[in-house]
Amino acid sequence: MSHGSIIKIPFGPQHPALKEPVNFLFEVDGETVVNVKPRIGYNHRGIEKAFELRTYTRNIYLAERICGICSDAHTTCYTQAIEELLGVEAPLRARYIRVIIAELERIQSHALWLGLVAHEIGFDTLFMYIWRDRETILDIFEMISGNRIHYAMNTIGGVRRDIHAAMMPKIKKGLDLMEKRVKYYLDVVQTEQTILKRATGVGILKPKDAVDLCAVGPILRASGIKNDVRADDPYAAYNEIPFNVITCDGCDILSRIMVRLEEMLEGVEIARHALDSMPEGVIRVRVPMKVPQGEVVSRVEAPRGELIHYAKSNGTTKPERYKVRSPTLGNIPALCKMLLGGYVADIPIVLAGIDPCFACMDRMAFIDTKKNRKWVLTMPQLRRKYKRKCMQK
Amino acid sequence: MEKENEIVEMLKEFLKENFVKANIPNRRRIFVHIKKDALKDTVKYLVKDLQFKHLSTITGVDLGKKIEVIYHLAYKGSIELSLRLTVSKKNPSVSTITHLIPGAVLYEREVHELLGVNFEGHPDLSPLILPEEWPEGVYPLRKEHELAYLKEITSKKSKREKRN
Amino acid sequence: MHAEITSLLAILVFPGVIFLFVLAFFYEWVDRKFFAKLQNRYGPLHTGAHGILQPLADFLKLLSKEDITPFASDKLIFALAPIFYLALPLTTLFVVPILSQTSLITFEGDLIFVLFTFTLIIMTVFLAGWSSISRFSTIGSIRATLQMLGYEIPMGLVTIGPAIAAKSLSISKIVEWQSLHFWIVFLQPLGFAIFTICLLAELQFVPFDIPEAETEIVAGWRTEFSGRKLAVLRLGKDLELVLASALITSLYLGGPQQFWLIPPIITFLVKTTFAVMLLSLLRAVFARFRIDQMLTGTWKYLLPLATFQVILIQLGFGG
Amino acid sequence: MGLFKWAQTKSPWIIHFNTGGCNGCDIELVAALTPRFDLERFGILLEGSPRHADILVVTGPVTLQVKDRLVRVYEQMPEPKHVIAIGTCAISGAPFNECYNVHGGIDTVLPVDAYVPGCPPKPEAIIDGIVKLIQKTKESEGNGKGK
Amino acid sequence: MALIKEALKQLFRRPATLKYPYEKLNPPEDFRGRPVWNMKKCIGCGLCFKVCPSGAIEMIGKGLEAEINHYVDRCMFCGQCAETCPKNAIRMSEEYELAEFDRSKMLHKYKRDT
Repeated sequence: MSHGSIIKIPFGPQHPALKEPVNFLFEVDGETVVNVKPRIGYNHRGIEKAFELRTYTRNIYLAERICGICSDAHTTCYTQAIEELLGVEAPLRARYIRVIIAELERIQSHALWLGLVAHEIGFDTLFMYIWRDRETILDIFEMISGNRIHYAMNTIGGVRRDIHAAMMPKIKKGLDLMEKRVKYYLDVVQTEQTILKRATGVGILKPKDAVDLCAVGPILRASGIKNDVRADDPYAAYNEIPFNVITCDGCDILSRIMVRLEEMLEGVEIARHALDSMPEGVIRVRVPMKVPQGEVVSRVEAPRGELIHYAKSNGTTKPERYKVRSPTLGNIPALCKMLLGGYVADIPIVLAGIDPCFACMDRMAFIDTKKNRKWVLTMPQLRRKYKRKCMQK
Repeated sequence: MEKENEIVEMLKEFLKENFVKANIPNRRRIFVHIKKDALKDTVKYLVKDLQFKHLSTITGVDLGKKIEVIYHLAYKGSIELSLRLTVSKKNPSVSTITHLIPGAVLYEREVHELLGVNFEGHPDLSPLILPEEWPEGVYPLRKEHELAYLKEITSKKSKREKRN
Repeated sequence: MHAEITSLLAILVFPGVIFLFVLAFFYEWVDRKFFAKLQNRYGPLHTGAHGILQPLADFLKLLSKEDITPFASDKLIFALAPIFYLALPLTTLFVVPILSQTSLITFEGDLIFVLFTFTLIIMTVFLAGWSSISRFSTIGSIRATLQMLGYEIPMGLVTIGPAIAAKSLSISKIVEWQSLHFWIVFLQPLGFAIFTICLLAELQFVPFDIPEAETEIVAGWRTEFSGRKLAVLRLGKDLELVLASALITSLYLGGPQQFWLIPPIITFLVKTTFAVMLLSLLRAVFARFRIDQMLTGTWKYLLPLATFQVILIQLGFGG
Repeated sequence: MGLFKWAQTKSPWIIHFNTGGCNGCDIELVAALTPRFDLERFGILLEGSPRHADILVVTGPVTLQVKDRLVRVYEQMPEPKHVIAIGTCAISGAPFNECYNVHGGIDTVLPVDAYVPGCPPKPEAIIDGIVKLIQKTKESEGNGKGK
Repeated sequence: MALIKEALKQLFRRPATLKYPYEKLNPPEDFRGRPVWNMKKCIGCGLCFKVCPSGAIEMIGKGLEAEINHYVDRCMFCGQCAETCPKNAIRMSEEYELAEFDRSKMLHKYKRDT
């Protein structure tokens, strides 16, 4: 199918489809992608090293700032790990609150994602509607935690703020609204021809590849594999709440959309159940500053998939080693697989399909300098030619 | 905890003298320490026979004189087995597992880049350097590099640019 | 002498250049405002009353900005393309009746001339993008040309419909015929639909904004333009919107007609505003097609439908 | 106030650049564009190409890799241009002080016209920052023409 | 065309927009805005400055004589200081419109009145 020359198209690091700097180099034959080389160190900040230099309390906020969309997942994972090292367990009420916050976060994250996907395919109206409805959840967050994003709810040994009875009606009202709207969007997505045209059969990831390439979260579930940390490895209060693991076997973008939308509905149900069955009691236990020696692996189902933290302590107030693997990094090999053989015009939607969050991923970098050198050098050369010329004085 | 014990027993039997130690700190968590040379066979055994198909990540830890590499494998998403081995810091190398688990490509690169562990047989283990001008042989997550030193590299880079 | 001054004024001021510029700004505002309203928000609000001066502010601001010419670009074409892009729809608007049922300039076959300029506009787009020597602009311009291959022929075919009905290739004659008989939209609804779809593509509106798909290729063929050139390009685009709505009005909605005491210019404005809103509405409720889907779609569905429309007219339906 | 000056205050187009932040500010910036806050009321459009933009909105601490890109994007923008640093880490890089790959605040790289603190700032705070910046340009000297 | 009904419905609905600078919503009760020190209560224990995750708090001097400098440009409004303070001398205010043109204006100094 070769039509002769292979064109190299860079995508990013500053690109309207990406709200974050990342770079993909695509080798394109005609309109077909034949090779993908990601280069995603632009968000690398070196957080893992910083973890070793800060006290456990200060690290909560650093963990939160690994990612702005799934901040609660990161702090839950972090506090769980440290609690396990300390040998304490958060009170049950705190764990219920964690579940509620996690599910609300999942709803807002998926809503955000669906909006962005709509934006990728030029469907701005849908994007605007979804983001308008998403504000409901953000208002709830602002009420509970005092901030729209970065809720700072988790702390070692529990949660910082309680959900009072006075807040219940507003939360429930918000959940009802969300449920109604999500059902509507589910209908829109399945009936709007232009969306179906763009999303069906695009970015195929076969179940076998998904497993081999260690994909996580909704990507894996959209390939028909039942895998959810909440169910398989319950944390917080998930073992006490009944819920379904949503799967879809379309393996394409449409099924990823469906999985996420269904998960939002499921999230509404979980949050409702948790709100109703939340036990009374304290929300946090006091913990010592020093953490005994040990190591722990902590896993959480973030909105984007399995999040895993590894902590090693050395008996001081600072960790010895802290390792974070965010879901997006786990999905990158799968992403490259999905992009191969696809159309150039499908790149943004496929890329958006994994719900990339490079902020999470790039605490560690991986750059293939040698292979990319060709491009890395040509781009500045090209740009140097763009000498600015001021016509106005 | 039955399943966890069972897995440890099976591993013990499979590894024989390559088995160093194992502990089960919590439900669904297993830490197994093995000898370096047995890695390939162990991972193959885990993936093919014990259904540990999902590699969550690979962690590298600097222990001072040695570097520890930990493979976090998941059994059908539930039991997380951390397979640990140590390599010497002078010649940190271990064989790759990418042919068994293709998803390990990026994790191995990451450990290679940040801790300088060499994965033998990795398809594409070209120098993975943080910013383009990051000096070779400086692995930021190794303990011997203080933050001040790393920051100095950072500022040097900016100064050089300013001169240009 | 007097007649010359009047015709000069007609060309330069009303209903000529200045009037058309004002109209262009007005319709951009209508488009943006209506689009925002559909999305449950206000759109421009604080620039003038209800933001009506927003397009003017954008235009003036861009005029005052620094004008950057990329070093690698083909400077001559890069500088000329925006001017052509502005001039083409502007000149074409003179053959469309605005003030009365006859346009400023009219000749037998001006419909063909309009179609011809539509093609030329795309060629200008192609040159503009190509001369920038930037990846995104180049891709954008290639896509614009590819897209033209899709919609140009169906558009040509359906515009023959009104011409056959009115038995003339002159837009003014078509308008005249409609005022004596029916609006052609009632006779050829299919043709109207196809024509609107083609205009969406011509205007590069969603679902056919493929040449300037922001999330794929930044701003497409316009990526490298800044300052004055961008201002001119935007004005050209607005004029194209005026042209499109004016064509819908004159070919299908009866053009500027006199209703009792209402002068034709008012009916023209009402009808064109309606046409702009229709285009806006359509661009709000679709997602973007992929370039190959667009091409196959137009060849597979639009072209046969357009042919079918022509056959219908030949058979005596809607003629 | 000259006509051009008026136009400039009424039509500030923004381009968004994330220099390695956590995404929080980016989301809030996009949220500011959506119906609830609707930045288009002020004539603000989010542009993709730096050539079209007047205000560079930067979020996140400057990581080493992204620094050159940031400068390049800034250089591609036509005069007159402004820079707004959104979020605490864009202002001072503070939460990421101990991270080795972080360069610091935006003002270590580019001249910044307005700072919007918050982690992340509410969309209202972002609007407030942009409106304050517009106010400042309105009051400043000059006829608004580019340099 | 699945959205057309919904889109047309919007024509008869008030926009969801909050006309922000002209109309404001009050932040909720426990909003985390700029922290404010009440120096009458402060005993200068220095816990806030030790615990601050981003080093936004500076303490000059010791005990009751201590002066507190709060750098808004470094603060990430997490509220850990307010939570840690043993005397409840720190309150998270509802102030969020903190945009400035000059970083030097973002330093808030607190000193005990004597």
